Amino acid sequence: MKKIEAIVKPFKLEDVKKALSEIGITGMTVLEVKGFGRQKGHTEIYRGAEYVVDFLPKIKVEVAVPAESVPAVVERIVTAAHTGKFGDGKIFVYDLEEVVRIRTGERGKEAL
Amino acid sequence: MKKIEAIVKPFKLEDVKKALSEIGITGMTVLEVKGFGRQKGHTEIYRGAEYVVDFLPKIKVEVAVPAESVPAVVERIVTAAHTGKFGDGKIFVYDLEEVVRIRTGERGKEAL
Amino acid sequence: MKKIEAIVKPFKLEDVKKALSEIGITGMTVLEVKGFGRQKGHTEIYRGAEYVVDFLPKIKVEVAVPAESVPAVVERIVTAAHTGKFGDGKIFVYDLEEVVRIRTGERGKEAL
Amino acid sequence: MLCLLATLVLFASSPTAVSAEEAKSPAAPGVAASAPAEAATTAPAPAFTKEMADSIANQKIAMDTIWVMIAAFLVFFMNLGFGLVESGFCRAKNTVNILFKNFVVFAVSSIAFLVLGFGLMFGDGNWLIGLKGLFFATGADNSPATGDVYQGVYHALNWTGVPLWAKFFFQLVFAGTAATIVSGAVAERIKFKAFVIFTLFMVGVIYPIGGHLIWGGGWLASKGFLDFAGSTVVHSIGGWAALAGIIMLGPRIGKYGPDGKVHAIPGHSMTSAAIGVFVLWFGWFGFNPGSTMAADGLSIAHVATTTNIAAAAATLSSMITAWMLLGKPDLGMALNGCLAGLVAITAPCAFVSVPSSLIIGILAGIIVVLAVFFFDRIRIDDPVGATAVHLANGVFGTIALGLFADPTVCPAAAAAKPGLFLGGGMAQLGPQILGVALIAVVVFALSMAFWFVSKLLSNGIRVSEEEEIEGLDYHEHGNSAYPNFQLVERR
Amino acid sequence: MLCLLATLVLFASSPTAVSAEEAKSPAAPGVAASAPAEAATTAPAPAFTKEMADSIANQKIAMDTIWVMIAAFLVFFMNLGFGLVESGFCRAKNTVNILFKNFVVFAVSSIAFLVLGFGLMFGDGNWLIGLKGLFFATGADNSPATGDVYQGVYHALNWTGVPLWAKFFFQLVFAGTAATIVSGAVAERIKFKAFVIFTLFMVGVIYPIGGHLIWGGGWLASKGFLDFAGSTVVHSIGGWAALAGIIMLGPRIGKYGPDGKVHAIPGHSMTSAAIGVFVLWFGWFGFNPGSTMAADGLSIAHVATTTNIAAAAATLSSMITAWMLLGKPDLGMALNGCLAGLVAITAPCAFVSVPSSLIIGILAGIIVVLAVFFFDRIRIDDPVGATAVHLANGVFGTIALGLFADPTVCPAAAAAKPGLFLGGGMAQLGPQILGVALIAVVVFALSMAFWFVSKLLSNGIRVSEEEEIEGLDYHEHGNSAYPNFQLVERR
Amino acid sequence: MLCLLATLVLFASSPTAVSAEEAKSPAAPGVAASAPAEAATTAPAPAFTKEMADSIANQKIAMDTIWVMIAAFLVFFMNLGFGLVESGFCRAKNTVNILFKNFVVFAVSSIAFLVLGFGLMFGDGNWLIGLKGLFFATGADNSPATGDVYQGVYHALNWTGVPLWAKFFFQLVFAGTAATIVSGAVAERIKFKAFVIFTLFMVGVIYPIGGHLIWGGGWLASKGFLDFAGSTVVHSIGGWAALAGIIMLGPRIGKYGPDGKVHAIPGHSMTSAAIGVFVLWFGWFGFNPGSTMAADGLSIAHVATTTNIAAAAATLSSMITAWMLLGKPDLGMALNGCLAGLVAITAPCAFVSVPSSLIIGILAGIIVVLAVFFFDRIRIDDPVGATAVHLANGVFGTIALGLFADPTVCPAAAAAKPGLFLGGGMAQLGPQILGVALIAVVVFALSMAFWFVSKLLSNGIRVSEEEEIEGLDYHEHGNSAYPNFQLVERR
Ligand SMILES: Nc1ncnc2c1ncn2[C@@H]1O[C@H](COP(=O)(O)OP(=O)(O)O)[C@@H](O)[C@H]1O
Ligand SMILES: Nc1ncnc2c1ncn2[C@@H]1O[C@H](COP(=O)(O)OP(=O)(O)O)[C@@H](O)[C@H]1O
Ligand SMILES: Nc1ncnc2c1ncn2[C@@H]1O[C@H](COP(=O)(O)OP(=O)(O)O)[C@@H](O)[C@H]1O
Repeated sequence: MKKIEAIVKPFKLEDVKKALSEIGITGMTVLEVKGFGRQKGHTEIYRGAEYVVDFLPKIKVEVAVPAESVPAVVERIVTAAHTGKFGDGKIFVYDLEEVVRIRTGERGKEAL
Repeated sequence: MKKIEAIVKPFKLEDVKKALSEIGITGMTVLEVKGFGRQKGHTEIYRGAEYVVDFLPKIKVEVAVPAESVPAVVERIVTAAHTGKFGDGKIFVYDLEEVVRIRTGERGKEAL
Repeated sequence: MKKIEAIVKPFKLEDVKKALSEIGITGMTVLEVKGFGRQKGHTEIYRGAEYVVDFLPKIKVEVAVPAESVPAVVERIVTAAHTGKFGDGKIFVYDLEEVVRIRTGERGKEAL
Repeated sequence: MLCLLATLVLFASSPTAVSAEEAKSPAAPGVAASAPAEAATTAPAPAFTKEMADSIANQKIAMDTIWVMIAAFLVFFMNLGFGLVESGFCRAKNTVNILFKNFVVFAVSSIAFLVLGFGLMFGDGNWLIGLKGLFFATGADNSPATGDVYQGVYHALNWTGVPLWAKFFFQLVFAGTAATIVSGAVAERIKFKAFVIFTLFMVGVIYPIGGHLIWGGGWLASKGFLDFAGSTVVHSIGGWAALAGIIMLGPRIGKYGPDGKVHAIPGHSMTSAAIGVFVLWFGWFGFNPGSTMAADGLSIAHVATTTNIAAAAATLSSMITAWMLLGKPDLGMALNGCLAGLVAITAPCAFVSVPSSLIIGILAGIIVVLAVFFFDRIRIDDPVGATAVHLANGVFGTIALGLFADPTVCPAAAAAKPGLFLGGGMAQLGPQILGVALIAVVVFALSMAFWFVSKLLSNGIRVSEEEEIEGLDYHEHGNSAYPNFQLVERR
Repeated sequence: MLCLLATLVLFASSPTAVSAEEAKSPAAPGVAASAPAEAATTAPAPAFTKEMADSIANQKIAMDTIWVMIAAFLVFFMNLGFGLVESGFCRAKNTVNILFKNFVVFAVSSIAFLVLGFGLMFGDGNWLIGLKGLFFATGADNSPATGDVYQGVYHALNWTGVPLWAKFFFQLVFAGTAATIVSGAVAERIKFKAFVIFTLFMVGVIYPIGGHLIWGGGWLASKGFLDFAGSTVVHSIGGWAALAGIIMLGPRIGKYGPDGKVHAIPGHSMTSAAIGVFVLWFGWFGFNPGSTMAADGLSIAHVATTTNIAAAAATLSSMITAWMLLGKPDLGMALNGCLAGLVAITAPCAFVSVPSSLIIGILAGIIVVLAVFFFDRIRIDDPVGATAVHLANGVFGTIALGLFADPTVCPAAAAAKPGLFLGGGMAQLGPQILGVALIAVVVFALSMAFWFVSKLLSNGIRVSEEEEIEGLDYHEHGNSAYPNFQLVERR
Repeated sequence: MLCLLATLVLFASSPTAVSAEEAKSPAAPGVAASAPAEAATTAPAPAFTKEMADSIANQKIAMDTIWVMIAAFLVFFMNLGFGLVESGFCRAKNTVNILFKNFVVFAVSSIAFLVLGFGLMFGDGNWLIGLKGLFFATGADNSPATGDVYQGVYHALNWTGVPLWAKFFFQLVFAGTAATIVSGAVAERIKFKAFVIFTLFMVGVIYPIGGHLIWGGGWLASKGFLDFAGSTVVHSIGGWAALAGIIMLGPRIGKYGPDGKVHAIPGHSMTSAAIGVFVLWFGWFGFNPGSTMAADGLSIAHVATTTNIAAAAATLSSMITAWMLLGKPDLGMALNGCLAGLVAITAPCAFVSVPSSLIIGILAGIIVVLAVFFFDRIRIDDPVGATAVHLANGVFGTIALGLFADPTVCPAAAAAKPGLFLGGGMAQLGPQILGVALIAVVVFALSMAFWFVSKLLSNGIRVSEEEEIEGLDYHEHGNSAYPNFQLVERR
């Protein structure tokens, strides 16, 4: 099994969720994160002084999937989250050794 | 070494922490996340319009442990976080290549 | 490629970011987390009753890098985040199988 | 300006104009009608007389009325204060619920007091309840006539020269306060519907009965019991009802460990709580000085000062007490302390000197801290400290009147007998103790009865465990207070 | 006290002193100058006369003025209420923008109303606009003289005996309210600059024209149209302007699905919204009772009571209506409901009985819920419900006056003819309907014209899609409201 | 109403009744006792006389008192405003600390001003301090008697006809304001205990000395220095004390880079800050118009208008100035701008025309922006802009009085000499400059001395680096303001 992490722009979350649902992904976990990268931060003003906000709000979507689904999932996410502008984000793929469903105690693919 | 991630219901965090302490786990990192899965979201009402909240609050507990502790840790978490209802959450196990303790520079199991 | 996760004290984030920039790391993702470990929590008071806060605010920095950069990155983070007191945090290194840049579709090291 | 001056010179020359005004005014007293006629013989010039005479004649009524109304607006504003103290002291997941309760409590109070409560409290009746002019405040009434000139069914309020609707409105905002006290004590676990129905009963029945006994010409009034602005009428009544509610509901999940340990359940916003207390302190300047129900300058200034000094002293004494006991100054406790001082001075504010108010404030601040500890020890789970603030200090303030009363401090103080510490013995203290005891029995019994019957008739008055854990906002209202914020809630 | 008493006895003995006062006062009426001289013959003692006489002569003016000013302060405070209701009902990412708009709207209003608005509205003129004393409220004026004694260019306000600046200030806070209503309706997408310029036009032109027609002695005034405190003048005018703005801007991104589905976009803080409504309710006690513009005790008490009962009834009826339709009690709807009741009672508050106000409140609460649904169905995206509250209920309240008016309920009611339900037929209802229609046409047309021209002359009045998604706070102000909080924003 | 009319006719017939009232009132002036006796010969009818006569006699006192008290309540409410502006402009981790400071500052002020401050400020004494009636405001006093009839030790307040406690309370809320100004400037790094002790000294000593010089009959009063409502007495004094505190504490960690770069440290809630400024603006309608200390309608209306126009103009001018300098409209700056306008108009509000107030406001808004930049450049780290607002504009407003004063604008303006721009040369401007300079020296010196001694006697007045980084809420109070919210704090 693999774990796929996608860092995406916040307003793309709904699209990503929908895209994944369409290929039968029924579970995922989502986190609020801040990203730093090529997309430049911006300058904010506060009572006359400027300051740079270089960590931008992003969403991290985590999905555990059977190894064979990886290409489809990646492709789906790329399509859904794409805008073509800096900061669209990244997808990371890791190996996932074991999964357990707490409710049932099921393990492995059963538990996904 | 392995890294264990458990997605659990928020009010189960205290129990999980206690269960792990009992088997000598002295460190962990906790994150607020939102989960999407079999547990259905709910409908909220706002000034007359309904909307579906399908990401539910969950807690992610991350624990790095020596490989041999994995079964015990998993078992403990399952027991502590179990309610039997949809949404109890999942446990994921990953391989962890290296650990460094920043304070001392210790590495590997020493650093856990 | 490897993914490095560092749990650091919140006020050290700026230093860590700077240290990494200096060795050419141009991207990272940051999360608010709560840590539990050797650093003791503290007691708070609320309308006459005391309660223990044992999860302390920490920052998790995630950086995906080519395998060969790992030692330099780890060393940099250790230096930047070090105070010598309990709770300085930990660095975890994982294997990272694949990276995709959503904007361009680039993969692997290109995508970092 | 000149035209007013002329008014004064010529005011008596146009009795017919005056009669015209009399005809227009729905509540003009007919008794003194001959006076202007007599006076008419001395003043020569006829012009402008009607309006001028009216204007002068109306001045006292007008001034009393605008004072009473402005004071009432300030008291109304205390609803915001209670809403914020209570929601600030509760968790984010119950914020909508608590705000909603505080909001609806005044709406329900307004209707309930109009329909029944006012009549039951102030209508002429027997020692326990009003019997005349019961519904919709529509009894016969010739306010703003006062004293013997007053002809109507609300004799208990014939001492204040303001129109009936001013009396009603001023009393209404007090009734609303008594009801809102309960809201905080039962927070985070009571069913919304049960609370709404309780409010109806509270403002329609319990409060008017307690109030009739004291302010409505009932038994305690006849015994010489005094309560200037409501330490007992408003705060103790609210406090006893709250205590009954807490007992019937039981503590929140997680508040007391199986080992009896007290777990703090921190509120979600000290900003809300602090705003709330400032608003309450502000509103109290309507509550206490407004209870003169007349633009009596000396009394108003005196009462405002005693009120403020007691609040300030209690803030400091509670802060210091908690600091000594806990090692650090605790804002939550100081906020409760401030309110404690305000509650305690509410009964005696017009009857005690400024130095006495300082002492009362200091004691109130100490009492509230000890009361918070005490109630927690006996497992009375009161999320906002309503019992420690309103009940304990409502009782204390009422007794303090009997200790410190000095009939000479301001015009409004004349009604009191000297207190124990001023050499009056039990003359005033006796009735005060009697009143505290009687109100305790009556209100606590009525409240327990209500909760008991409610429990029987409905599906229970407490939300389910799941609802309590996940929050009343979602379960009772399908709503969340802060949807754009990442919340951290574990209990 | 005694010296005042002496004052009264001796007041007339020092006409020269009075003249001195007259010289000092910039607005002393010269008309009644002979009266004190005549009076001077009767009173003997000379001491203390000047100050005492002045003091007594000033009392009515003083009392009227302090009442009007305090009421105006309360109305001013409503700016906070609007700011919080609107920001609470919008998302965290637009909070700075909305608060800023609400803040600047009153600043701009103050200047615009001083420079032009007041003169246009109240200056003597034709049926549509004022023409005299247009700029800086500097026309000839001998306020606080009233009635026939009044000599100046603001005759429409000669019925109230307060100084000109009191009139100006009281009217200013009303003008500010009308402008602020628009703010919420166009929130989360309008350009800051476009809104600021609109406010200038609104307070400098649209509101004064509408207001002149009704309160400034214009055409509707002459037809017998009545609006005690501004259901139409303030709320409908604001509402029509808001509607025009919404239409020209279009709905927010994501509000309506391609399938026509309505998506709720929850506001970021029900705490803010609830504080806001409490503050508005509080401020309304200046808005309605203050519109007596005189310390008329009977009317003030009556108006405060009808205002409060309508608000309470509407809160409950909207809560119940929404509960029945949606299955749960919805705080947001009840908050809108409360405001709806307040808006609806604003025109009739002085003209209807307390029971009538109860009925008006109940209806307002139902109307607002249906109006929210209705506007959403026709894709009028109003983030805070300004149209449902101010427009729908401003119209309803104005009509309700024609239905329930009873000239005997309080002194201020004498101006009304009996309403339809009190057997008056169309006597009062007719003008009310006329007024509603005329104001609708005039204000809607002027507003549409403004927005249309703005769009043409500028780069558009709406922010870009990217700016709307990422938030106006960052894009318009380079700022964020809650930088220490982890926000959760997906739309 | 009729009974009041009769009162007027018959008021003089019952001198004994009047004497009874005199006996009851603790402050009845004995001087004019013969007047009623003389008057008694003319009026025949005996009925109702006592109450009626009293009622009329009390009217001016009553009206003045209710005005002064209501104004004082509004000023009291400014504590909430300061608390929210300051906490909103600071970080979430210090919220409890700042709210607590703002809360306790008024409690401490109340006690310190009662015990000593009032006597030191208003007691009869020498050019620098009061010496009579020092403690507990218990000097001899027959208020509300005024002028020559006044007999007591607080002669400096003998011009206002309100009871002593009204004078005390009104002056107390001003004293509290001066103290609270310091709170924001020293925020996020001062030890709680050090601040509490400073407040005692500020309200017990510094403020009364400065105040005695100006309002207490001291040296500056005798030089013709004028300050209607306290641009200098309250705001500059607070501002100088704040400046001293900032200098002694040094900047917050991270505010200035090693390279001298200014790093913004954004406050945690623009909602809090905006509520705060609205509340302050609202409260200022007590602060300035209330400083008439009498129900002087013309002056009140005038002062409220100048106050409002200055605030509005400064809001806009600061917004525009910052917009031009920074490229975007900055809410924080506009909020400071609004306060700057209010501070600047505080001294001249009763002495300048409405158009002058517009100019003063515009200048204040520009000054505050430049002052914020200036203080940051010289590394005066003032988290909330207290020095730019209260010090810079307190000074400016005091000077502006000397520039724009026009003795004819309203009755209260008569005390002024014409300003420089009105052809008065240095007549008024001279004393103003003198006053600004003297107060600067006295207050700055006393404050520096206090901080210096504090530092020596205690463990320092600043928290440790660790405490500052982790937040004062946890370290000073063991508490957190928002436990249910995920915070993002990096400094
Ligand atoms: N090396 C990295 N490790 C971890 N996260 C990264 C890395 N590089 C980028 N990211 C994440 O991806 C987001 C987008 O990256 P960015 O460089 O801004 O744009 P793009 O992906 O379009 O080139 C960043 O905000 C950050 O959260
Ligand atoms: N494939 C997945 N990848 C990542 N997280 C998942 C996945 N499936 C479920 N989760 C997480 O586990 C939580 C519980 O899953 P859910 O399907 O609702 O209940 P259950 O685990 O009881 O079947 C979800 O809220 C989500 O956070
Ligand atoms: N076994 C672990 N698994 C995951 N996170 C850990 C583990 N141990 C420590 N941490 C994280 O590292 C942080 C610092 O650890 P701690 O034991 O307090 O101090 P130190 O690293 O200096 O020994 C903790 O707050 C926690 O977030």
